[in-house]
Amino acid sequence: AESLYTPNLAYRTGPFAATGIPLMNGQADYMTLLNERDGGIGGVAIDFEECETGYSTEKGVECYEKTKGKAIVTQPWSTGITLQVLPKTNVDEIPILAPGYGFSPMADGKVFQWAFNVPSGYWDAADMIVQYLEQDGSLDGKKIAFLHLDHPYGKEPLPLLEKLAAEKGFELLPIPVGLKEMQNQSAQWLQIRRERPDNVVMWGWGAMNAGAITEAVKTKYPMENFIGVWWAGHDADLKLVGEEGAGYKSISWSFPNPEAPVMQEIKEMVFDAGLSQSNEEEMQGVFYGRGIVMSMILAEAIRGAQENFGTAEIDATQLRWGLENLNITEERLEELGMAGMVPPFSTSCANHTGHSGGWMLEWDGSKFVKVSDLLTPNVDGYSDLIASAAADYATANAPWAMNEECSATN
Amino acid sequence: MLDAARTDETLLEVNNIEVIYNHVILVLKGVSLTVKKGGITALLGGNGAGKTTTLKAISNLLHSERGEVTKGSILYQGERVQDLDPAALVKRGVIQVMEGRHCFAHLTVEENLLTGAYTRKDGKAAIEQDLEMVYSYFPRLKERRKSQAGYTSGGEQQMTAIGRALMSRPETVLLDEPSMGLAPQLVEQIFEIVKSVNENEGVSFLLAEQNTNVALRYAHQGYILESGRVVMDGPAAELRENPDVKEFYLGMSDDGRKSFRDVRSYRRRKRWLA
Amino acid sequence: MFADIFINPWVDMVEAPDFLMQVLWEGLVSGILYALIALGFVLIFRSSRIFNFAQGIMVVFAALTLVGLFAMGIPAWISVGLTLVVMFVLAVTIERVVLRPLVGQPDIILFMATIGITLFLIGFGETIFGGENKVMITEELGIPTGDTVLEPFGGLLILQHLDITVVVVATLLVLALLAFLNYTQMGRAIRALGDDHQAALSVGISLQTIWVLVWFIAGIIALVTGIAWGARAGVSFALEVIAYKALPVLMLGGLESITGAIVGGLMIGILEKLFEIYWGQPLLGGNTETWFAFVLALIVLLFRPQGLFGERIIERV
Amino acid sequence: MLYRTAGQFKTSYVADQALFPVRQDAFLLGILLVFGWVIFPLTASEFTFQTLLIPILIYALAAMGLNILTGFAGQLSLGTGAFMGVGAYACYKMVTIFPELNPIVAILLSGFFSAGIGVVFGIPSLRIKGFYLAIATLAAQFFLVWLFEKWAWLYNYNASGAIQVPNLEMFGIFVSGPQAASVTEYYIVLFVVTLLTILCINLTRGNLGRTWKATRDMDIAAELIGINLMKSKLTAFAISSYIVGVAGALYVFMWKGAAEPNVFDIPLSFQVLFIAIIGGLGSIMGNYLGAILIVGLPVVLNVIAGTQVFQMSALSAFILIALVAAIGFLSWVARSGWAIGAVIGFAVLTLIYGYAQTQGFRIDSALIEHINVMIIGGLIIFFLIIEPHGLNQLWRLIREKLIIWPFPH
Amino acid sequence: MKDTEGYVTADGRQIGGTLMEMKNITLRFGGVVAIQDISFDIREGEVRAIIGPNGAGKSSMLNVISGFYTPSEGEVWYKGQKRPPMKPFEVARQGVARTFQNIALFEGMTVLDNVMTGRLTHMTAGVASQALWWGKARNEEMENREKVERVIDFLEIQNIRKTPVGRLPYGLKKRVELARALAAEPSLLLLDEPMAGMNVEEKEDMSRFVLDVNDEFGTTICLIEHDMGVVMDLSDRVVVMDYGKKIGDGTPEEVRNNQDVIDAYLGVPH
Ligand SMILES: Nc1ncnc2c1ncn2[C@@H]1O[C@H](COP(=O)(O)OP(=O)(O)OP(=O)(O)O)[C@@H](O)[C@H]1O
Ligand SMILES: Nc1ncnc2c1ncn2[C@@H]1O[C@H](COP(=O)(O)OP(=O)(O)OP(=O)(O)O)[C@@H](O)[C@H]1O
Ligand SMILES: [Mg+2]
Ligand SMILES: [Mg+2]
Repeated sequence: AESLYTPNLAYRTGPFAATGIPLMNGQADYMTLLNERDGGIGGVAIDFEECETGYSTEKGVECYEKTKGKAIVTQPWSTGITLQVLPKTNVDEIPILAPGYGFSPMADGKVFQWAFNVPSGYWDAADMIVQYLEQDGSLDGKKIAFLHLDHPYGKEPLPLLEKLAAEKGFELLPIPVGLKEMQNQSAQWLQIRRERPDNVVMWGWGAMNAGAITEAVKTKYPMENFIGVWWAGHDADLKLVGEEGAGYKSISWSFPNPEAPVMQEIKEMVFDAGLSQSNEEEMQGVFYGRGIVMSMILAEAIRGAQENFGTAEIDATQLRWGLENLNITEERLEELGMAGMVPPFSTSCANHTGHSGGWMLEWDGSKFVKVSDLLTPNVDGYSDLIASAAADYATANAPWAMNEECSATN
Repeated sequence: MLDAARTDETLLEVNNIEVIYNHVILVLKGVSLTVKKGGITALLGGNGAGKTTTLKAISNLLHSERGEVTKGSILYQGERVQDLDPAALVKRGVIQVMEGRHCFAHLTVEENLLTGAYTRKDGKAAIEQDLEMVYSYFPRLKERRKSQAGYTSGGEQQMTAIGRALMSRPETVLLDEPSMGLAPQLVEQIFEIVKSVNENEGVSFLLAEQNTNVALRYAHQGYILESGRVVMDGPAAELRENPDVKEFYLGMSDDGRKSFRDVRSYRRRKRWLA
Repeated sequence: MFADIFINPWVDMVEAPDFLMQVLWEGLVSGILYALIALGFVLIFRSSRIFNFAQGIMVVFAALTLVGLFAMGIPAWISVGLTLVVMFVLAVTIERVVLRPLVGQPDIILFMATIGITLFLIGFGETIFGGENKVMITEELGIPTGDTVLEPFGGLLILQHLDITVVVVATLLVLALLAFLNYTQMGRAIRALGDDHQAALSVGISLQTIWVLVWFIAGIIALVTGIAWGARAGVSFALEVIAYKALPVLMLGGLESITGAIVGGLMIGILEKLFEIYWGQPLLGGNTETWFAFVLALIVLLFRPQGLFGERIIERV
Repeated sequence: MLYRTAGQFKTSYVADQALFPVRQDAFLLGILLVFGWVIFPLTASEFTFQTLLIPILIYALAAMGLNILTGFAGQLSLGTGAFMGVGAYACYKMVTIFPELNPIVAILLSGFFSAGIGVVFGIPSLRIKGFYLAIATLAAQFFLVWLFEKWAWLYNYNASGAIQVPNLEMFGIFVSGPQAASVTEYYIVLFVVTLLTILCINLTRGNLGRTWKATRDMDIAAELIGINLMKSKLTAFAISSYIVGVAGALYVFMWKGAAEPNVFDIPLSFQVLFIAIIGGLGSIMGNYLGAILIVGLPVVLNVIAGTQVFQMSALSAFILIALVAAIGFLSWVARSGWAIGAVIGFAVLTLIYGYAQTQGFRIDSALIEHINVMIIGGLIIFFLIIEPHGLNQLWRLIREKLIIWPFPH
Repeated sequence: MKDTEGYVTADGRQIGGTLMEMKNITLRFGGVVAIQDISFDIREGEVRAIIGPNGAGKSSMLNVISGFYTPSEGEVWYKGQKRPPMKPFEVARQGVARTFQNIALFEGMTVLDNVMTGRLTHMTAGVASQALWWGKARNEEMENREKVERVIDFLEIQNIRKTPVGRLPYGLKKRVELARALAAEPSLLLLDEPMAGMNVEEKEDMSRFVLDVNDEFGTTICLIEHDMGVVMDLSDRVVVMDYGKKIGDGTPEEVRNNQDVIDAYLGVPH
């Protein structure tokens, strides 16, 4: 092949497009940069084709089937699609790259030999949020509301949160938001007003975030007690309320750095050359920056695999090796011109997540700023949970091919 | 009978039209007729002969039944009207009373009548006056003016439909089976009303009727339709005397009217066209 | 269990009357917002028996057009005017391209056609406006923001000025529509048209004119609705799903009734909020708002098959 | 003259009641069966199985179920998706509780659960009619999807809240789950669909079918001539929901492999309704035609959009031929200038796009998707206008024309 | 008051005992009194007519007989028994068939299917048998098809057997409706204006059908008609209604000369 085919099951349409677009733009622009600047990776161009899913699982599967012939990786881009293609990839032997989303037990590389949710998973996020809250004192006896999309994605962290609630003695109050009620959350916020939780943790996506944030402002919920997962930290959602949203937080494993050299290069070689669909404002944002990091992770895996196998035209299995042997260090980030945009992390055959950790970001009224040092998840606290959930999955889907060579330590 | 009211000015002219339903069903196979100004023209023929279709073709109501005029032309006062929409035709004074009492079921009888005046611009008073006129023609309607038309009896609905047409102060009325389902008294009464409207207001009528007997008594001119073709036409008085018409449409044979009970053999319909 | 269902909720209500008032107010406002969408439906249904599924997307489309025009640097009120022009063009186009060729077809076919319109508008709208969430130009339109905080019973009741405005505007809109339908010649024609297309045609009521008019009015209502919803939750295609919320409102109130739309909207808005807060969340795991309205409407229909204010179904042979 | 019926006389009622009184029809059907059972499975690629063949069959089956209710019995339903869900969840529970159960049996049994639920939600139809009835089905739609979400027992308390199809074997071959080969899944789907189609054809041409149609066309009259409306409507709900439920089980077990509750939400119901209506309400074959159009078209559009049209001279020639054929056909059948214009416009745009592609023009996937959505919306309207009674009616019209061809009437 | 003996008609036919008897029927719709305290009987084998001006309540009376309206007051006796409140379909299953004033055919079905629906009450095959098109369902279908073909033949609508009724002209539809009612082999046949919208020739045909049904199958017929010629010629006894009240009842001869009837309905002596 004269190029490496790394399709992206993108969604720039549908009810979740608002949050999808900046991410897709970031991803695409980084790959374009590599193609423009270096002629691809290791001399081969990257064919970063997008297949539109509209966040619909059905279309997602169609895209997967359509692209899997040539693809060396699949990026399903929604927890629903990920769950659906997960068993298929295990048979088709194509790695899934799901940065920051998907099924948390995918961290177990022994069971999920083809799936990667680098650099951090949802359980990591939940753990870090709880850690952050603990910084202000014990959580014992406190009440934490968990406002989430009533959808596999929103329910993902529940097992861990329940476990932490039992351990740390806080009361967990799950509040679901239906897909059709995303824009009309007054009932949920009335409940929050009634229950007076000390904190609200949000697992929202798409239009739900904007709805929740405006509703929080309306009901005068103290913004500083309101924390979202990394998908609930989109600049545009906060701009809706502007100043009034100040204090809102979001955990994130990425941070935009408009001054970073890579950004300058993208600006010059991609944006100014008219090869980008993004715009200046969007490029400052958290999500665009995160998109860039995602593509960087894929690019690094490809590069690693190329070097290891001594061939530029790697295949899916070789890429899996690359994804299992990522080692993104401070130095490497520096070289890539991306210092500070993602915490350093590394993966292994057994650890498909990397558990990079992240920062707590806070909306200051006009943009997100870092308000914490690097938080790292306490993975040991729930590695059992990961292992047992992964094992359950394997049993339910027997016969399930596993990577027996891996030692089970994370 | 009423030949005095007849003028020779042609109001409506239908030239050799062909109508196809649903792209395949050919119903009218070349129908031509003329309606004289100030006259009453009757369109006669058995079931399915194409009377309703002819009237709908004239008033441009075929479209919504997936029918279309594929050949021929229709002229009203010398102008082609085929491509007008029905509303425009009403504005020119042509209104149709449809077969089967199409009333607005949820509107009251009075509101039904008022919709007839929709295209009129001559003010409330005039409309009010015409409403009274309609009520004087059909006192039964006045009694039921406040009931929803959907709940009135068949005959009442028929009166409502005719009254509604008169409310538009038409120049020409296309009446489709006005006598259907009406009590005998009322049939005469409706034809009397047609006659008096025709004589007093100079309104021309084209009426499709099964009740040949009555129709030919009140009409000036008649056309007989069979299977989508005009098979006979002429002044009503002449048609009444035609032996074929007598036998097949008036139910009279040489020895006068027979009892329905005595018709012991089925009549074989005589076909003008094979 | 018994107490949870039959006693505790009432106790909760009495114990925190300010909270109850807030719940009722939120219910009222959502109810009005549902009713606004339902109004557009009703008008079109009345005049053509078309169950216009596209009303929801028309709301999005109107709001996006407004915001989009404003983003091009056109002053807010001129944008509103231009949006109305766009809605008019839309009405004309729909009438010409979709409705006219389908005159006289069964209800379900027309219903389907409006779903076709919905899809088309989604694709068309996203092509033009993109999928990003946009901010409604609330302040630029001079719509009051901010809130009034009352303290009944020593508690707390927050009234958004925006919501108050919506309630007032919606009320005016409804009164105007009622007057239009019941006291004008055009209004009568609209009602007649709903009963019998053919007969309406035969008395000279022009389908074209009335349909364009009705769809245009529905477009205006859509714009008002779009501004109201957009100011609360931003403008994006996700708004389209709120159209589903109008369905039970319509059925409960009666498909042909303006009054029904309002009463149905308020009933559903308030009751579903009360149910969710006092029963749904504590007992059923929450999120009952997704179905409560439908089940409520269903129960009411079992007793009144034409809805509370709908026209009696005339059954005769 | 191709389609001559002359010379084919019926001498007994049995012959007259035969499924295909006209020889040519039986012949055509034979060809279709050969394609379905032999040619497709031998030639299709994985992609074709997964994005065209299997989904088309499943959707056609679901639409057939809906058609029984809406097209034959006249009860509008917007809750098909949820009833499919009931079938899928029932099947999931059965195979996880009784792992020994034969998968095909499980699929066929799961329909009974949705039939039961369908009857419960059908009871209001005795009082509520027309669009108002839609509310009952919508209540089912939203309530059931909510239940799939909340009732963790249904999805075996999976953390994700989704159901995941296990690998199931039959006679030593994997028939469902990720290990199953597409062709196996296809044959199972084809078998079930063929079986249910035959049953449906029989039901709809017999007594029950007439009862339903009478209820649909004029329920008052139906009751006055002795039809028990309650029985008629409830059997329609039951049988329709049964088929829909089986389709739902196939949908998850033979195609998707996993499903979260909102898969069964209202867009699915609408998708199936589209198919039933575009195919033709009150027809059996129409469902297949509708499914081919609604399911197949987006896939084909996507493929075309992704290919460099002009580099593939075969494809561009094909488009030209299709264009000429479509215009000729439309002017023959529909005589609608409007429709012909639309087709020409569409073809011209395709050709321009193809040309632009050779000049290095690529539109991004989102735009393609937007355009796809527009085209599908437009096509729905287009077909409704050309023939409101669906593709099936269009086909009948063509037949009628063929029978009298070459005479115009 | 009941003379079960029956009577002999002018043309010498023997009429049997009472088949149906309406006792003091009153029917109200909100404020409207459609039928006010009417009693009359229908005897086996006779042709009974109901006449009266428009809006008199004739169709409503027919609807009461066929169970579509439940009378506000009064009793319906059928075959010697008081009829409890029942659904229309149960009435139909007791052998009462009817046609409608505004044609109520199943427009989406062919003529044959429409007529076949008339036989639904005689068919009992289960769902499974029908689905498999085997056994009882198939046999039943054939048997009933034969009966239906006989009716179709009788009413001379063979050539339109396979036509969807939506396309038929009015008169033929009326005939199909009659066929559907006849197919049920009813003991009482109710006809609501069967000849409206027909010309003389067609009325003659229809009259023949009605009389032949009465003759050949001995079916009792109750008909509403506005054509006095038809009514007077066909019927054995006539009920006259006006404004919901009964103003006359008797043989055509008696009715024709009844002054109330002349005033309210006939206008001039016919
Ligand atoms: N919508 C339609 N589609 C197909 N065929 C139709 C349609 N309407 C009428 N026809 C056919 O056209 C022919 C003429 O019908 P038309 O209604 O014009 O007859 P008519 O003379 O008015 O009869 P009648 O006295 O019974 O009303 C009939 O054979 C009928 O079957
Ligand atoms: N369902 C109903 N609701 C209200 N009023 C009704 C209803 N059915 C009939 N009526 C009224 O009862 C009266 C009698 O109606 P009916 O239809 O029985 O008259 P009819 O004698 O058959 O007249 P026609 O000869 O015109 O058909 C009418 O005034 C009618 O409006
Ligand atoms: Mg006619
Ligand atoms: Mg009557």
